[in-house]
Amino acid sequence: MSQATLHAVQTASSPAVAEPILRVNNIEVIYDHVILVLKGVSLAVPEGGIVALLGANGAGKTTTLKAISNLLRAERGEVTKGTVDYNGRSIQNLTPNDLVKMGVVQVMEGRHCFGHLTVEENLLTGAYTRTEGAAAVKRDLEMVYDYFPRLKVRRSSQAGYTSGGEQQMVAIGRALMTKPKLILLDEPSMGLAPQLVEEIFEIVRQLNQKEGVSFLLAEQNTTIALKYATFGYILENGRVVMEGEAQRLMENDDVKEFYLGLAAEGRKSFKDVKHYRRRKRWL
Amino acid sequence: MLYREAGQFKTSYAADQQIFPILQDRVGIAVIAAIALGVLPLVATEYLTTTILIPFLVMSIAAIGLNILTGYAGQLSLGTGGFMATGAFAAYKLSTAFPDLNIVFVFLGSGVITAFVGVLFGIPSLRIKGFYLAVATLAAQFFLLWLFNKVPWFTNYSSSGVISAPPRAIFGDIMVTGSSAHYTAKYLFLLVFVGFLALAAKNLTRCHLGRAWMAIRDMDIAAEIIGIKPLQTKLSAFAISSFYCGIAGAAWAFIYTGSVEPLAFSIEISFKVLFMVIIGGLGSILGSFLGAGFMVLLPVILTNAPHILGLNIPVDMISHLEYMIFGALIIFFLIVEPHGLARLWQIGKEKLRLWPFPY
Amino acid sequence: QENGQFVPGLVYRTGPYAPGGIPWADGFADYVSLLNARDGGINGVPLVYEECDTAYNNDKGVECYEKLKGKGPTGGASVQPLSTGITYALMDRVRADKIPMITSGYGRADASDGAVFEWIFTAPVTYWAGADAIVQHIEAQEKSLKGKKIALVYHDSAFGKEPIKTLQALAEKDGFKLDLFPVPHPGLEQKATWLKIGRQLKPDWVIMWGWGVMNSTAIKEAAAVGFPMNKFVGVWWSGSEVDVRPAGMDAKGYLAAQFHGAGANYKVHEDILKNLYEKGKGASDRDKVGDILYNRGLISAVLMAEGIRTAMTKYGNKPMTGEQIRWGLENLKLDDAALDKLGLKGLMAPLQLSCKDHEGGGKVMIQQWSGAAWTPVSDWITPRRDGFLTEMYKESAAQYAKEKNITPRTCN
Amino acid sequence: MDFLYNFFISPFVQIADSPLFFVEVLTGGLLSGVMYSLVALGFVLIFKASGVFNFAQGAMVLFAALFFAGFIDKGVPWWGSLILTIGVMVLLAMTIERVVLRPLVNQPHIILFMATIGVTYFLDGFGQTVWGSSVRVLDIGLPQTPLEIGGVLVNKFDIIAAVVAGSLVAVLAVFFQKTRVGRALRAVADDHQAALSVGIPLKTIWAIVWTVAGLVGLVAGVMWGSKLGVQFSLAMVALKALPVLILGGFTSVPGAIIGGLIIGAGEKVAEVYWADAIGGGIEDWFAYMLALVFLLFRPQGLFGDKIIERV
Amino acid sequence: MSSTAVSAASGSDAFTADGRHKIGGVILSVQNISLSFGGVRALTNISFDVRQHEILAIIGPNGAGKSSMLNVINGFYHPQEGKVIHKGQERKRMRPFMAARAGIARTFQNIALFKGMSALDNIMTGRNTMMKSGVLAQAFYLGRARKEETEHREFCEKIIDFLEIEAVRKTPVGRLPYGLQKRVELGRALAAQPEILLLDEPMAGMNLEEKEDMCRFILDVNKEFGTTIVLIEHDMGVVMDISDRVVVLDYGRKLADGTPDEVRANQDVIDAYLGGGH
Ligand SMILES: Nc1ncnc2c1ncn2[C@@H]1O[C@H](COP(=O)(O)OP(=O)(O)OP(=O)(O)O)[C@@H](O)[C@H]1O
Ligand SMILES: Nc1ncnc2c1ncn2[C@@H]1O[C@H](COP(=O)(O)OP(=O)(O)OP(=O)(O)O)[C@@H](O)[C@H]1O
Ligand SMILES: CC(C)C[C@H](N)C(=O)O
Ligand SMILES: [Mg+2]
Ligand SMILES: [Mg+2]
Repeated sequence: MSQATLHAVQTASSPAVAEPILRVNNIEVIYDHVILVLKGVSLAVPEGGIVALLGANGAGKTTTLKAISNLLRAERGEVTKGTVDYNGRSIQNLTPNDLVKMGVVQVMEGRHCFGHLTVEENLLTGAYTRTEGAAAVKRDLEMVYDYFPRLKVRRSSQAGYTSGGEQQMVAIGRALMTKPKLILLDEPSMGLAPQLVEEIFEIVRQLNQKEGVSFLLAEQNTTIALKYATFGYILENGRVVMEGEAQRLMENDDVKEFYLGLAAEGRKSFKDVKHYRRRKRWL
Repeated sequence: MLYREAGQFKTSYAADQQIFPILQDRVGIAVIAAIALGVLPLVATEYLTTTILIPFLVMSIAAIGLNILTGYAGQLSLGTGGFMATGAFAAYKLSTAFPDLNIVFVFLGSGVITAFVGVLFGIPSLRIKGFYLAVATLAAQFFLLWLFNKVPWFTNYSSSGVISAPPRAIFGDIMVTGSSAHYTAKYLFLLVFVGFLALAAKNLTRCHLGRAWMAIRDMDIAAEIIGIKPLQTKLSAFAISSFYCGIAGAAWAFIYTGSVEPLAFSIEISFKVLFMVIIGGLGSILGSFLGAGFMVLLPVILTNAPHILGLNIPVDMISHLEYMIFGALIIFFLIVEPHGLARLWQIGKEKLRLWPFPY
Repeated sequence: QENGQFVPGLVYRTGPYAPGGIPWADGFADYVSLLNARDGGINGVPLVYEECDTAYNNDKGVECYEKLKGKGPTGGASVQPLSTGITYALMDRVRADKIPMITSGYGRADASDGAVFEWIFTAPVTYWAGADAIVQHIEAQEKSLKGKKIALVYHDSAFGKEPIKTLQALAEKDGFKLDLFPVPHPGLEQKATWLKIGRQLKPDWVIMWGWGVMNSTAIKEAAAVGFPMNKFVGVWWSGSEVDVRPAGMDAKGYLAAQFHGAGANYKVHEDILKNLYEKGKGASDRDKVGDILYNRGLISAVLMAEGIRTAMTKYGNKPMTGEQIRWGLENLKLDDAALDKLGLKGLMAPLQLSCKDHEGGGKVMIQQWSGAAWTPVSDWITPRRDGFLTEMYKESAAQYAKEKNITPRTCN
Repeated sequence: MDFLYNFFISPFVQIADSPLFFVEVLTGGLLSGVMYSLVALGFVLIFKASGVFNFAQGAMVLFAALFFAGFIDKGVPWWGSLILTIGVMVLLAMTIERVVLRPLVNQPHIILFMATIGVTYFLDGFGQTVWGSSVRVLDIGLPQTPLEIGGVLVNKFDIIAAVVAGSLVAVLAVFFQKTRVGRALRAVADDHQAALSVGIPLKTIWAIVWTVAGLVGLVAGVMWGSKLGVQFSLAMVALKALPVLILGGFTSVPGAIIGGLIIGAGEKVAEVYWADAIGGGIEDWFAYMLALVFLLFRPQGLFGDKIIERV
Repeated sequence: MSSTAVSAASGSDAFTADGRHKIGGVILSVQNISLSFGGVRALTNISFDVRQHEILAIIGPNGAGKSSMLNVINGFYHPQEGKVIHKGQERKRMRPFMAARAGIARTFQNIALFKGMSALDNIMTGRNTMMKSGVLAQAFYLGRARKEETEHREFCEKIIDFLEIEAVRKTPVGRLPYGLQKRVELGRALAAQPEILLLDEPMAGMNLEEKEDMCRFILDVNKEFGTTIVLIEHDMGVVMDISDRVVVLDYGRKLADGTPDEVRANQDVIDAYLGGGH
């Protein structure tokens, strides 16, 4: 690992200063007993923070999120080393159900809607763990419909028959229905129309500011992710290769070139990218 | 260091497309073939041959057949017993109607006849999928058994409905079916058959037909959209699968038990073969053998275990325990590796490859 | 016990037919234990008995046979597979292995022809003989069978199909009309069959060739359509306590053909209770001793034991081989005196086997379920073998011999 | 041609000749179809609630009946036996969840199906180890006597069975469609992992479903057991329930009962009127063929959820 | 991928200055398509043309009916009204595999790879329609079968090189990360050497660098083989940069149809889709 680049962005103001709501310590994840995917990932999400997790395809973002929300077991993966703490408490042995009750919810990559349930029923399953009564749930349902008017139109269609973007809205809305404190968002912008992408991130910001919800956000759309995030980690090949405040990351030359598409000369047209670029790796 | 593909570079795609591109695998296969052909016939007792080796080979054929349909083409079938019965009765009719027909052709012919029947019952698969199809294939299972039971023509008007294998020989005078056939002759005859069938299955599954099956299995709509004709592909899977099952049925009746009534191919056989395929590994020819071996050996071991351990348990208790252990083992193996013994074997190889470093 | 006579037991104490298999196996096992406990075996040669569970399943039966046939100093020198299906499956094998197979009251009827079926013994009766006896009984009740309607409800397998040929022949001869009602294995559902019989066809008599859960279901359904029980006759495998008890009082009056008596009031039972049950060594529950199927297992064991005993008169007191036991069986003679000595007097009819006749002239009686016990309602009926059944045996056996390239031996 | 006459003409002549008998066959068929529904219902429940095709339902019927009859034979009064058996079934459900389902979460359906066959073997063996393989007579006082209504013979027992099945269906249908847990159950059937991710506790859910399925199995076991005696063959009624299941649709509670009615009536009518043409003993496959024909028109069964096919 | 074979054969007037095939006549035309599911009108009276060798983008809000449109072209959905004319011939009641056999290949929004097969096998499957050897030849791997397998393998290896997925060719695709799966899917479509390539959000879930790669692939395919491309994409940067023409759908209706610049300037499009940021 080239220490130089690492240090270039590592600043004193690591998020550890504010008491983190989530801390991942040096975890290692193995799938199927043989495929080593995460090779010691550490990160922290401060209470009320929005943290972006960036990295190329296959870097291990999804795996990291699943390790936190304990959905790995369902994929025959396991955390073999390291710890995950939420609010200072180890959560590795809790079920996803316990986690949701504690306010940790994951929006899974690739939508995963309940195809045979209607859009509204999908949203209501999100309220399964809630106990504060029908009225509160109803209110939140209306809130989700406010965020995503399209869902209201399609509320009684079976989710399996809705379009890709509509399903993505369902998945996000369903997670919001759990009334979370920490949302693990896996590629929320995938497949969404541009103006909706903006809206989603506006929702993130609103929830974050008004309700104090924290976010850990795996995203390919680096530009927008860093715009809304306070802190960012860059993952390559199962390792964190760079971390820093969002602002600083955006200013880093490598990040600019590889993730934001801003070379020294400014933004290039997709048409003009002549050669296949050999990826510059930090490893 | 034992099992490495590193250093075995392929200089042409043809070389990379061999069945067993890795040297160690080729050696392994050769050793197994040598043992099966050269050593086992000499050392295996009659009990071992007739209750383990022969049923193992017979069931391997059936398992390959079902694996083609279910493991490769993704069409869940519980009609295996019915197709095996078709093979058995077709072989009986063929060999009694044409007494001079070589037994090899009797077997192949029964396979072909079963293939036609299989296609007939495969037609609904175009519309019916998954468990619905599985239950629908039970229609084939029950209907075929009923038919052979009901129509006396199939049994040459035997009053009991039982058929028994007429004595037949290969190479002039080596008896391979009937009561006078020596068990070793039966075993070797069957072994050669199995060898060819397994090779053919392996080849089919790695050529374009096999890819079409797997495409249909993994995502039939996408497969159709990229140009694979669903009906044709599914029916070809039904045909070839039934071909294998038919031969397995013929071998069962002619070589294993020597006589059968339709009831012998009851739904339990269908389930048994399905077990083999799943425990062995869906979509794996090797798995078919592993599964068949597992399923043939396990009950024999379980029934003999108390005796070997010197325990004196009444037979009914043994049987009940056998059921329990059998059920528990199935669950256990599924949990350890849902993709079957073949996958377990593969992971083992992968670990071996990484050895001595764990990851 | 190195030098005992090995006795294989192909039984089923599990699977769908276990309720019938268990009492039979218990009776068989108890008689073997009795011989060992009371007499020290047969002529001082102890019996070594080992069971193997076939679950009434043909291929398991073959496996059990293969497993047991090589045990003991002389191998599994005689087998009783307790299933017509397994009988068929073993027919070739016992011929090759030279092991006599005793199929008491089941199996292939034409195997009574000892010239062709050298290794199979059908004593004391075959299904064909049973069918004939039942028709004789019906004829006795009805005076004439002309124009009568008789229905056969049968287990749709090799077993159930066995009597059809005889009944058809009799129908032609005696002028009654025969209707066939197959019931698929295992026979849980017979409503349509019985609606048709009880409400539409309304036959004068119903004969049943059933086994397992099919029997009790049939009796229940028959009662549900109001078919009179006293016109309903089962073969011996449809006439045990386990068949009638689930139907409760509905079964009262139901008839069954038997080739032996019921109850534990015979000397042999006394011995069994004394030598085994009082010492806690019985295989069954004490109150099940004497059940129909228990007695049948017992009789089956008797046939084997007496075959061995007879063989020893020629070959000496040591474990007998299959060929020796065959000789023994072919020279077996159980007359009243012999039965009395065995404590079986009245339990079964006398019989005598020969090289030619492997059935031995067993007799059949009809018994009726009183709601609590089986009571005889007929005398011993002698099946019409001469001129009728033996002809059929011969014809059918000849065809088998042709198929299998067997040259029948000459019996003198 | 004899066959053509027997197939196309004679049955209808017979029906016209004696319509009362036809009605009798029909009602008999409908009522015995209800008995299949009782078993099919257990299947539907588990499939609908977890996407698992539970082959062990038949074994659970036998298992429950064995314990119930066994306790009664041991001298426990019937209500005591009932409570004990319910306890056993709850225990069983929890064990299955822990030992079988939890480690296999998110696996393909066929694997779970296979695992339930493993469960079948285990239960068959276990039940018989404890209680033996002999027939047990189960008499809980249900009337068995025939009853004539307007010249049509029906069985009181069958009517009771129909009432029981009907009420079960009503209760379960409401449960699935209208309650929070019911919705969660259906979600689980669609996607285990997603259900986990929104905090649906699979553990509890599965324990509940399997318990309910066990209780439905108990009801079926008691009904079938008092009809046939409690014995191994009870496990085989599962095979009679399968065509009912596909006809009605795997995911439909009311489908189970309507499927049962159609299959019951269909196979009885066929057996009575068409056996002459094609030979008797057709009940075994007729139900499957009938279901197959229906499926060709509705691949998801009459009332099943439409199979979602999208790209 | 080697470009020599194609470009050498063609006359110079068929090409534009930068070496692309000149956009030709209408190759595929959809006319007055209406499609509804129960109450949902997915498409209402949609018409547009696809011209030979062009890159046509379809954009629109979520649920606008873009994917449905591709499904109609493919023959997977059957519209209640309207017709699809492919190379001057009307296609009615078409089964999906016919489209593929007529030279229309496609990728899917929700990756539709064959999960149990390796990347290589997936791509080989794309060539299945061209393989003709019989069952027996395959079973014994004789003559034609062996020859075919090797030839097609060679072609697929070229695609693998082109897409830079050599390292994972034998990996079961289920285990690949999302981005690579998308690439394999493109490879599978390319393997069929289609005349028209339908791409449904090929770049969703990719980061910038990967998007650039993907754009490159698409442009290269178009340039070297003259493959006509119909593309659905939400990334406006990509759409505006690489497409020749854009069709905008909005809840089943066609909102606009024109060059990227025209569309970008269209107020309706801005309101319905692009939002303020663009
Ligand atoms: N179930 C699995 N079994 C085996 N390997 C897996 C499994 N899931 C993921 N992997 C492997 O783990 C690595 C990391 O995958 P992961 O999905 O976490 O990446 P990602 O950063 O989310 O990528 P993307 O941006 O494409 O979503 C990949 O190389 C992938 O092949
Ligand atoms: N098979 C179907 N059954 C019912 N409704 C459908 C079906 N297919 C599509 N729809 C509906 O038609 C509308 C258009 O769907 P489509 O998938 O074409 O949208 P899209 O433009 O691709 O959206 P996205 O950008 O979100 O993928 C949606 O509202 C969807 O719910
Ligand atoms: C116990 C049995 C021998 C009876 C049985 N049904 C048979 O196969 O003949
Ligand atoms: Mg990811
Ligand atoms: Mg779409």
